[in-house]
Amino acid sequence: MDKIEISLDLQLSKQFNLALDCVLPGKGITGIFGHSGSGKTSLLRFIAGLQPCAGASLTVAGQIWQQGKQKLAVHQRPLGYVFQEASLFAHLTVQGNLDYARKRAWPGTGIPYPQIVELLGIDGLLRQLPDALSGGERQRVAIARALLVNPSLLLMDEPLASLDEKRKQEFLPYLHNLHQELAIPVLYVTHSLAELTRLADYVLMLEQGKLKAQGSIAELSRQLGLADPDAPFCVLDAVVTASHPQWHLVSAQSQSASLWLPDSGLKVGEPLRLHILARDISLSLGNHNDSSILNRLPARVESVNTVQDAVMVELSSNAGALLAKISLRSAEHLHLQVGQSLFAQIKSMALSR
Amino acid sequence: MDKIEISLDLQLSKQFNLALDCVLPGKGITGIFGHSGSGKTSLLRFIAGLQPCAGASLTVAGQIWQQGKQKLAVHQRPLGYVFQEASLFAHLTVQGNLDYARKRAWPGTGIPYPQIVELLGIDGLLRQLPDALSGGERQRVAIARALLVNPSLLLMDEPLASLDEKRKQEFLPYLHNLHQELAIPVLYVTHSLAELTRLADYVLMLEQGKLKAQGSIAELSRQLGLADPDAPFCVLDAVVTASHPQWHLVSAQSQSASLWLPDSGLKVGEPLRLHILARDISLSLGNHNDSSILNRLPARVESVNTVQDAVMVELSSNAGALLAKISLRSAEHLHLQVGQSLFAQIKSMALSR
Amino acid sequence: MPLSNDDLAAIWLTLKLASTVTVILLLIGTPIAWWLSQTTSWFKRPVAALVALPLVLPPTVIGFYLLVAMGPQGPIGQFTQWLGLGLLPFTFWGLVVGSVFYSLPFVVQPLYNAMTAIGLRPLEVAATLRASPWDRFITVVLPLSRPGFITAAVLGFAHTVGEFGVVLMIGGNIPAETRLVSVQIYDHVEALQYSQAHSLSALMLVFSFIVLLLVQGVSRQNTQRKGHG
Amino acid sequence: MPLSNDDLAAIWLTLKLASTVTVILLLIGTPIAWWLSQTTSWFKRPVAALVALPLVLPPTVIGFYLLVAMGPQGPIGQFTQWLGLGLLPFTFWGLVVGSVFYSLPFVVQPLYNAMTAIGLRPLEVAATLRASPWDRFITVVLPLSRPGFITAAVLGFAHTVGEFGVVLMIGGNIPAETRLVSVQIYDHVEALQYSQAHSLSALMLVFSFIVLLLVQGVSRQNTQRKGHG
Amino acid sequence: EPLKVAVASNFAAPMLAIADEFEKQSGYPVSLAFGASGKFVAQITHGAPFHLFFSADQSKPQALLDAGIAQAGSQQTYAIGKLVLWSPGQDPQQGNILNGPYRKLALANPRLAPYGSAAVSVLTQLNLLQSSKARWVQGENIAQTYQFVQSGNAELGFVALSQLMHNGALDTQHTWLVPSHLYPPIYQDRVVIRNAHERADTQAFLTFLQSPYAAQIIRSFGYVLPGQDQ
Ligand SMILES: Nc1ncnc2c1ncn2[C@@H]1O[C@H](COP(=O)(O)OP(=O)(O)OP(=O)(O)O)[C@@H](O)[C@H]1O
Ligand SMILES: Nc1ncnc2c1ncn2[C@@H]1O[C@H](COP(=O)(O)OP(=O)(O)OP(=O)(O)O)[C@@H](O)[C@H]1O
Ligand code: MOO
Ligand SMILES: [Mg+2]
Ligand SMILES: [Mg+2]
Repeated sequence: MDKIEISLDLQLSKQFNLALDCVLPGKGITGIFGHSGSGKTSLLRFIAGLQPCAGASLTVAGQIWQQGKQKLAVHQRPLGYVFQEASLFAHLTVQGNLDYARKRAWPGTGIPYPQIVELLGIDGLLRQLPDALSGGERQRVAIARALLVNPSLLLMDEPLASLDEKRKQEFLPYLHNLHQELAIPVLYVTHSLAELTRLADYVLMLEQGKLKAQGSIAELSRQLGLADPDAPFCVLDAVVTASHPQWHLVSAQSQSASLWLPDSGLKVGEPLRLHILARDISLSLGNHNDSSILNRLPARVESVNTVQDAVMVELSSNAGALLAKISLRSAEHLHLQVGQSLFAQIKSMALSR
Repeated sequence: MDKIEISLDLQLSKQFNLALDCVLPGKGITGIFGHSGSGKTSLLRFIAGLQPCAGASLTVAGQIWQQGKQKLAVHQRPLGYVFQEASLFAHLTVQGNLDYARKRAWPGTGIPYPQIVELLGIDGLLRQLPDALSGGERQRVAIARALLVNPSLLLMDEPLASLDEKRKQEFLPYLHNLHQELAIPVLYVTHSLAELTRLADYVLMLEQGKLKAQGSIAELSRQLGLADPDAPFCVLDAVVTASHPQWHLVSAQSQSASLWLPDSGLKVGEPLRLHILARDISLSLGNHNDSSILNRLPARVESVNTVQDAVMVELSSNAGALLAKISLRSAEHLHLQVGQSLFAQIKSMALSR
Repeated sequence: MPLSNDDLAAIWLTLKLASTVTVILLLIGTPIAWWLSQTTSWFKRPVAALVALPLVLPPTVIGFYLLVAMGPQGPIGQFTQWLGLGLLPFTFWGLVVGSVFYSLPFVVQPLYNAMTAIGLRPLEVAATLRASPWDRFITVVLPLSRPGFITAAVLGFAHTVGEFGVVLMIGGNIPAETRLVSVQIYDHVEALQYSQAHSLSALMLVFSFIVLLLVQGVSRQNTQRKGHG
Repeated sequence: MPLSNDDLAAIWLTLKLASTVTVILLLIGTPIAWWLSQTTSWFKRPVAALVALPLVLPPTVIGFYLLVAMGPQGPIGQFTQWLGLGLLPFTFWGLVVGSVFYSLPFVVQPLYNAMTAIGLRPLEVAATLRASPWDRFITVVLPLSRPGFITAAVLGFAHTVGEFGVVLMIGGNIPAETRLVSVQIYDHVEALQYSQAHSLSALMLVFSFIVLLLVQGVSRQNTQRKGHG
Repeated sequence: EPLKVAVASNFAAPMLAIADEFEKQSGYPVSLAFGASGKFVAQITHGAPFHLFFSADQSKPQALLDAGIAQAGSQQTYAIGKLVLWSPGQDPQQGNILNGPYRKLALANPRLAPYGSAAVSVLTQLNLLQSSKARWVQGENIAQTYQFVQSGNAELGFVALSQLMHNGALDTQHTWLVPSHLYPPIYQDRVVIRNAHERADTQAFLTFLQSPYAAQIIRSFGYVLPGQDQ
């Protein structure tokens, strides 16, 4: 019941056809990923009811939003939408824009207004008109407004594109908590693999309007990794087992291995998703105790592939499958071969979420 | 002569005052960096002549653009501007938008049209109207249009915000070459430290409308590093000394040390800027030859600072000053202290530009 | 030259008529303009042309046909009689109907343009913020097409004040009931009482100039904004 | 009822006048509207009010004053005589001047609104693409305010076709020179020749309806677009 | 409700004076509307609430009678109009000016106004119809014709004598009173609109019109009264 079922076939232009038939989880953050022009915005617009599509069907959490001739009007769909482009009401101040959403908020316990305003740092801007805001300011107000309508489904189209790093760092964990605490599912369009792997529980990959892949982030991590030639990575699902406040570290268990990682306020028992860039894993034949690299996992080489200018090494370890990217020279130097035993070294700092 | 001299004091609103007095280099890429609302867009608008400011003065490459009552009109300033928001002419097709710039291009050898169109991947869109483009597509057309006017100064306001990773990776080196080959200075507004350090030769940091810092990227690297709590880094200036095509690696000389790094089409003799994240440097007491870490530099601990949840270690090496971020536990384990000698380990893969 | 009682009555009547007509025009013109700006039906073009049609007929001719239509044998006349309202020509409400018909294009056009200029985005945003169509219309369309409403009101009001041919025909020049300033000036001219015509014209010009100046002031805010939205 | 030669001459003259006036209105109205949309001078409001002023005077009264002003003793008359153009009343060009004066607000208003709606951004972009002010005006302002131009042309043309009071006053009803269709219909009505009035009115209505329908078609493209720019 | 009287433009001035005096003497309020006779016929046909109609000719009251809208037997000539050629600024030389080099000749539209058709008769009698035709400018009614001349846009024009009379005397010297044999007499008739004859003020007004005072006013504007010498 708790799912988003989508089936549509939309001919947007002569060249572009968006055709999807898929079921997305009705909770957590689903990342929608794909190149520019692959149909991400069009998909969100369809879900919101802004993009008509005859013959399509859409069911959200058991509620039929579109089927046959039946179609729920946009304003009857309990959603919040952060548009890709600026979309503030030009005739209202920032305060007016926020109030517009508050007055029409869906019933239920929402996120408190002051918290949202503070989080997005817009308290100083409340009296300004949108025209007098900077690009990032406008975007933040738009996010706040979408949250204030207290939606049951949040659609976000590259919401952080024009936010600075600091705000991003503040907002991402918040968004992460949002769906955990309030159980609001989020469909999140992004170009950034970092954002994607950090946030998304589930991923939908589009390519030229077609579904390229879909699945949990762990399932897709290899495929996703390869989608980013510059930053292949692997994902480990782990659970916090112990906290070491004196070192600002925690221990986390991934399968049967224990890993050190920075303590970013993690609680014991909390589940974690570790996103490890292949280039952050180094390989060593010996287990060297005298370095600053805390995580040294015994591992076995499963495959060695030369990609372009480097070597991708797939490893199995008792923490799970790992992916390391090393230079051709190192591969030669270490005489890497399938079945070889060695140590995979990962700096704890590389595991910061 | 070859400089951009800016002096302005602009009261934009009751709360916001942009006051600058600075000289920027007239070549290379100058990154303009600062939080949302710090005045980056306003500065670009002033330079373009779009934001009037009485009493300000501006000289670009010896040519007075504004001084006293004298003011060069916008269309007489040989610049190209990529706006922060979509800014295509709605009444013209993509082709029409590009032709608008081509017809009015400044004299001189520009970048060939087919090259620009191909680079930005917009050949399939030429007949479309802007309204039928996706967000990223619009942005790419806007960049192409700004390049086609053959400017002597390029102003770019977060041009890559809505571009996907792949395009970004293609475009960034291109932009890098642009100013080297055509000697067009670029003022580049960005929120992304990665973009900044990768691209910029010079950096202007704004904070609430005031100059926070300015200088070459090397000079500012520490300050910039600290501006990004999540990703402190250091910068080494190096020169390619040898190419090792069999390994897809090159050797580069930084001060008296030689480093291995991936060969991304680098030529011998080419100058390089290496941007090394502090968390990518691990420390080891011994010089371990059996690992995949190619770069192991003898180094001396210059300072050890505990920051928040980790330890920042400043090192001197014969490659230059280095910055490593390690866990408190590792610091304790290695008994780190000022003056200590050890090895700084850097994966070659971490040095990819 | 002081104004006669007749002149004063005519001025008062003109203001009353123009205000009534402007209000009715906005009430009728708004839904028409909105429908025109939103519909994609093939109906749209004929309706738009129909609304603009009163423009091309000479006012006296329009007045003549209105007179026929609203007369005892005309369809409107039969209808109003059936309603028990009697006949409209030569009454204040007859003037109202005629003026509304005649000035409708001047109100619908600017409203239509302003509404079209809003674009879809603000409406889409409002819909995602749970605003019903009616709510969107009130809270988004109306405020964003304010310049259009001001233009529409000015054109509608001014055109009714200056209107003459229709009014002359269906009004019948009855003092204090259908004799407007425009007709009064015309009468002065016809009776060769030029000085009276001059002073009444001058008064109307000055008054209108001041009204227009004030309205310009109200609509001024919409300038001096930055280019983006 | 077939049309008489007089009717045909009147139709031809009307089309000629309306076309001429529309062209001149657009030529005069465009710079005025542009100036009004760009200026921040305190001058703006009085000028805007002045442009709208012809709206509030009854056309016959405007015609009366134009007759006096363009006569041998009037300022315009003295000027045209000094220029060696002779006197304007009772000539085709006199009608043109009167109609232009009378219809100017209907052209300036939609142009002004359309130009204001463009916003600053497209002009800023064009300036950074090395377009001079004149170039920007031609290549950005004109195409982007196309809906305004269409409305302006329709209102200007239709209003001239339907205009009557002014023409009656300064035209002198000279066949094939100043006797327009509107005057001709009026004459039929006055002379109680209703059937001729009917057929000529019907013809005008049908013709105008078709013209308006076609114009709507031209301006249709501007709808059905997505919300963003 | 006042007595509503529709009056052809040429008779505006005398009617104003008559009604003024009538109101004073009788206490009945009178409301006057001036305009072209043809327009009044259209209006009255469609229910305009006039009680009396003073036309500029005989055919229009007749049309109302024929339509059964006017009270049978109420049609009566109230004045006979006089045509003048007026040429401000020069001597009309007993009409000889019509042979000279003028630019524009103003006359009322002969289809609409009896003064216009009278002017056409004059020109026909003088054999000037064809030669003058190209220089005609036609007013919608006689008031407009007057304005054409008065504003100087037409050097000469045929207007109603009543328009040039003030306090019983001609305002201007440059006139030629067209001899009555050159045009058929301009009989101006009035009718009572049906039902209005029952009103006391209607009867009182019609009676007042017969009074010497009213006759005096009408004559002072240059009209001839029926039964009088032309
Ligand atoms: N027209 C204006 N009137 C008043 N205040 C303005 C105006 N334009 C910008 N501001 C204010 O000036 C400040 C700087 O704006 P600016 O657009 O230059 O920021 P920015 O550095 O480009 O930010 P961002 O990264 O979010 O685009 C902001 O606080 C903004 O609210
Ligand atoms: N209204 C439209 N008419 C025709 N084609 C359209 C329309 N809207 C979008 N398209 C085309 O559909 C394709 C998908 O557009 P969409 O906006 O969904 O892409 P996107 O994945 O959101 O891209 P981006 O990351 O650049 O925003 C694009 O090629 C675009 O040109
Ligand atoms: O107004 Mo007249 O007296 O019918 O020409
Ligand atoms: Mg998109
Ligand atoms: Mg900005």
